[in-house]
Amino acid sequence: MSEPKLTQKDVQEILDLVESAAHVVDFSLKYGDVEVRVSRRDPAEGMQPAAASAVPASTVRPDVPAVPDAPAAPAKTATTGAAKAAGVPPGMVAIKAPMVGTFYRASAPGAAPFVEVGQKVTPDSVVCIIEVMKLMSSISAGVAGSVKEIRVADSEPVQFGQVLIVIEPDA
Amino acid sequence: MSEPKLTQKDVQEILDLVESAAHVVDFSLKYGDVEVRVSRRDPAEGMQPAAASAVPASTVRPDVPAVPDAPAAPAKTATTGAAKAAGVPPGMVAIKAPMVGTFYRASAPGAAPFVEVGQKVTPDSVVCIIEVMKLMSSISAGVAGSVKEIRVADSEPVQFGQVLIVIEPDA
Amino acid sequence: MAGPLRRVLVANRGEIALRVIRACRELGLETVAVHSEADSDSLPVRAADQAVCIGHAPSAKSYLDPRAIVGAALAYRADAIHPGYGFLSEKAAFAELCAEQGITFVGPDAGVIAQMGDKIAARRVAKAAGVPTTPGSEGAVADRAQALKIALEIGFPVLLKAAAGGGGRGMRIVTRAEDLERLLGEAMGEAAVAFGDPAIYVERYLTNVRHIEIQVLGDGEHVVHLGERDCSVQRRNQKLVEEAPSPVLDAELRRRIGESAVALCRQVGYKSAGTVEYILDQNSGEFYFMEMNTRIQVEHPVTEMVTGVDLVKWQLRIAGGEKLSLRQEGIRTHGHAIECRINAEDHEHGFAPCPGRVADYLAPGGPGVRVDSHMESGCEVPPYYDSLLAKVICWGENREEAVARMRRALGEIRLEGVKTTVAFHRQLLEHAEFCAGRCNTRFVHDVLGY
Amino acid sequence: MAGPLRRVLVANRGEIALRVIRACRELGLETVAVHSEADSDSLPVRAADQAVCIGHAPSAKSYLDPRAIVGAALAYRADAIHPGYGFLSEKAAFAELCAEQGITFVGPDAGVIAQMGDKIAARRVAKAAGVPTTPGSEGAVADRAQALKIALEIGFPVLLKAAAGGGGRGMRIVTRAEDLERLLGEAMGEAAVAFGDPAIYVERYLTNVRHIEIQVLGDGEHVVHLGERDCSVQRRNQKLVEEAPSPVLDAELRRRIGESAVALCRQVGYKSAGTVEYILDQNSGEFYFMEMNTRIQVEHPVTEMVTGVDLVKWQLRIAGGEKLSLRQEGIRTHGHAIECRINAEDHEHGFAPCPGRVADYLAPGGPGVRVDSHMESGCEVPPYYDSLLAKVICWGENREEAVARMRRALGEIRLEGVKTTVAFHRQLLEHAEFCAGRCNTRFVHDVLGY
Repeated sequence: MSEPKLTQKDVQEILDLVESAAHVVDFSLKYGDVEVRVSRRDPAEGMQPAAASAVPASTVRPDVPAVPDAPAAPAKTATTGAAKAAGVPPGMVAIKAPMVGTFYRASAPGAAPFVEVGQKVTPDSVVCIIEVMKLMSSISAGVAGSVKEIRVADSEPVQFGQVLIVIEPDA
Repeated sequence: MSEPKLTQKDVQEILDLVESAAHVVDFSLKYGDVEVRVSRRDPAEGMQPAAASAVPASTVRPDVPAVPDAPAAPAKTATTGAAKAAGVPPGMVAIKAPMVGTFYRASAPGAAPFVEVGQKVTPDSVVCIIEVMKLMSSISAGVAGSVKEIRVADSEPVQFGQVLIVIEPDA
Repeated sequence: MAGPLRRVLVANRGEIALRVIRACRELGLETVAVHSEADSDSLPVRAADQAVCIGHAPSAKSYLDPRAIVGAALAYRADAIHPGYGFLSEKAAFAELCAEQGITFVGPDAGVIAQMGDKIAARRVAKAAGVPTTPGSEGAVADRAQALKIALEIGFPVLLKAAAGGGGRGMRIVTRAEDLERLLGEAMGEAAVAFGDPAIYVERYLTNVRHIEIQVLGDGEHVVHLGERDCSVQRRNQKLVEEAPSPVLDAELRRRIGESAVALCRQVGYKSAGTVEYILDQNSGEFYFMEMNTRIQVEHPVTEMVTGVDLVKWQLRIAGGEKLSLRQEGIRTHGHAIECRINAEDHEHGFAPCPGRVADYLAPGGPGVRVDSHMESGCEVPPYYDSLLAKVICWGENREEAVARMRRALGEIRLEGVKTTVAFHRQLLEHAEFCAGRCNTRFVHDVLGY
Repeated sequence: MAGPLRRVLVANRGEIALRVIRACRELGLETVAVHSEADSDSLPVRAADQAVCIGHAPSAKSYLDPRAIVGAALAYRADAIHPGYGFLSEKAAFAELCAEQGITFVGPDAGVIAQMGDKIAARRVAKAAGVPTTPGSEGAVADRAQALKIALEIGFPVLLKAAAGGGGRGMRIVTRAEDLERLLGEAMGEAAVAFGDPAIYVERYLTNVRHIEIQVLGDGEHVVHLGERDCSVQRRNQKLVEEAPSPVLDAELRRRIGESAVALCRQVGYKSAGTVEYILDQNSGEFYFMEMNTRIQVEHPVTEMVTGVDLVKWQLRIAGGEKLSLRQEGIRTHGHAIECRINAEDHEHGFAPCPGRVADYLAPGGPGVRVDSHMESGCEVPPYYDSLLAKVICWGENREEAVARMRRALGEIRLEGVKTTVAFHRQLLEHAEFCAGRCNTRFVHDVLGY
């Protein structure tokens, strides 16, 4: 019963450690058949997509804290935020909700969506809005590339850390 | 949690199967790092000690059913009868209680014990008595050899299957 | 054997063994759990102060072996044996053997067990106590002619029942006079094989009945009742759900049934906990004595939850010579309680037993929920014994709250690795007829289709 | 917001989140569990109809973030928020924000929370309602001279207390006049840092006191009380064991305290469940208002077990606009209940928190045992939150039976992998003074030496 397993919380703690250690740029850990690799750069230097990794660095507006992904923990059910964040193919960058709220694809009802699948984006491109109590936060791509997937329908609620949009970064 | 393990119950079932199949004389099963080997003969032909085995055939009076040993199951505590039955060195024959009751080393209070450690015994030698409700059942060695250990003190209660005496069989 | 108890041997397994150990612990009594080889690594065995293996897995070689059990009590110096339910709990010879060997049997005297275990004798006691019995023969019928005479008096359909019987064996429903001879022959043959006694009696066959039973406690002098349990949700005479109070009794009927049970027990100087079982004919509103169980019952927690009285502790106290301090006027019931029996059974395939390993167990909790269970993660459900895994008992201020709580609790229980009757119970608890408190003993068969 | 509730957001974690979800389920209400990343794989998250992650593990980024919680309620269309205890449950601004956003806050109005959250204001309300308060200053003392004047009036020792405070911060005991100036300065400084408010008041310091609290329910019009809880077993103002009824109240004192709590609540038109806390001076037999908690409390199950009233369901019903159907004369207590808080703490090392993984969990069961816990085998106890793992609540027909049952239950509980306070409780339950019902709030320190 007490045989050690790497849980989501362990991964989270490792990531917190990595995040808090300013000098760490690349980190990898192999444990049983779970491999965790994290690459990051100083935000001041601009975002850079992570290399193919089980845990890509989050890509959100520089003014909101990153929401690190975790490999699917040996969770008993898959209804939680972290589980929803899983399943981003290697090489892709996930844009995750920096807060709980309502997801909007356009600036106003009836307006054209900020992005469509296939569309090219630059790091500054606004890709969606999250509304909390009438306050709109626009979310930027944070990376240059093209929109691979839009995972949430317009006006749907999103939880913290949920993958909203997947970007294929430019090579 | 649900990974299969060989339990005491499984072993018991296997042994029951072996016991009920009259034509089986030797049986062995290897499962992970647990190995079970059982040798038996028709009681009519007389008892024959099992070969070095994790599960030696029980050696009790022919008129009481055998009490097969089981390798220590992944039990949570070691207070049970089967656990007490464990720990008989390879090559030794355990004489086990065929019933719950009170163990006596002699035929009457003050009489000489049936056997002492080091004493030679034949299959017919009475080695102890178990009393249940004033009814005395004398237990025979069932094997030729010498008494290696006497595990229960005189007048102590014994449970079904508990190892009473260990015999080192003659080569 | 008089005097307070010190060390109690628990001659049972599963949840009821744990229940008895818990009661002993609360009373400061030492416990010896006897067990078969199949139960060596079970929760009650580990919960007891001492565990003693008494034989092989099959019940006949362990839990049903009186000599092994009394022998263990003597060798391990227990001064009392609690038999639980089932196994040897209603074997007069076992209670007799305990008495012979100077061991206190936690239950009534062997004579009372024998008397109540014989259906015809029990009916005679009931009649003598003024307790209504189903119209039918005084005792076993001598022959076809007598059976026919009685059947014509009470009117068809009639029920033929084995005097020594139980569980439906030796039982026949006769709807027409011309079938009587053949069915009587069949019933006698079956009874002879099953119980070693071909005696058959005849009674009126009632169709729209509820099973109502009265919990009693007696100390040999005083007798009180603790209200009724309604056990009408049955399948093939196996109770599945029990509740208290019954949704169909009014105060007057409740008083009359309760008093009749007390009268019956006074008639025999009843000592210990017992249950007087009745059928309530919903068509006529009449109730009839069916039988008396001279032991603790599976469904006893239902009564404990509405009265606050610990029945098993009272059994032990009475066995130790204590007098009942409860008086009838001091016993109040509060709220409503329901019990669901969670069995390792596949209800979609004829409730076939499904032994196996319980990979993960988590009991429901929170307000108003009691769980009596010997389950734990990783435990084995052996194939040798009955399939009861857990009893979930829910209390509510009223029946509606108790039912809502039970639905909630059954949504929480985790019993992975074996098939269980949880899904059956959830279906039952959603059924409008059950929720309305309307069902008879044929409900599970006729309405739910099992 | 009026009208019955439909979907309730549970703004808490651990056992109380599960408790609220259970109540919602029994009432047929949908549930949304909000959680931090540390609790993604927790039992309440899986028990809810829907789970929403609202932020990082530290409470400030999740459970204490009003915008995240109200935002989640709006996005996921919950019409009410149940705050549990701790976190935002007594933050008037949070209740206010809920109201602004059209979400029903399950608790009293923001104004009442604010009033009762200010100790000086609360004392004024108590006095206005005729509820005795500890002799001391009317409100905050202006300076040393005023403090000294009051101290000399009521007599040393006196207690200096932060008006905005709690948990012992900004608190000083002054035994001599010459220490007053220095300790007042210290207390004000500490209060300013801890609560942003240096206001200090002075009251008589009582040494041989019990902590008695009255559970109330109000619907804004009617108020009833559900008797007292005795929470005298504390360590550094942290309750460890609670029970009902108190072993030291007689019927007259019980009536007077209960009526005073109702008077206080009527004074403010109290709505929802609440608790009025008192100290009972065992030397004089006088009781004094201490504070009011405007939320459900950790120890509420003790009251539920002796009254049968589900307090959390009543909170939800009242929040949905239902009127209290309970009347004071209809509330009866039956028997005795005790709660032990099982924390992940090392009681041998200053009750230091011991987060970790619970390898194997098995709840105690059987008669009279209630367990409120979010534990399950393999679950994590994160280091970010309080260390409460489980509440074991035992009921008995009397205190002796409840204590015996608690000993039995604590012998059964299995919580492997983390250090817990089970051993502490077992020690306490064997102590003759505790068993005799004799202890004051210094018992754990002075007698047990913790």
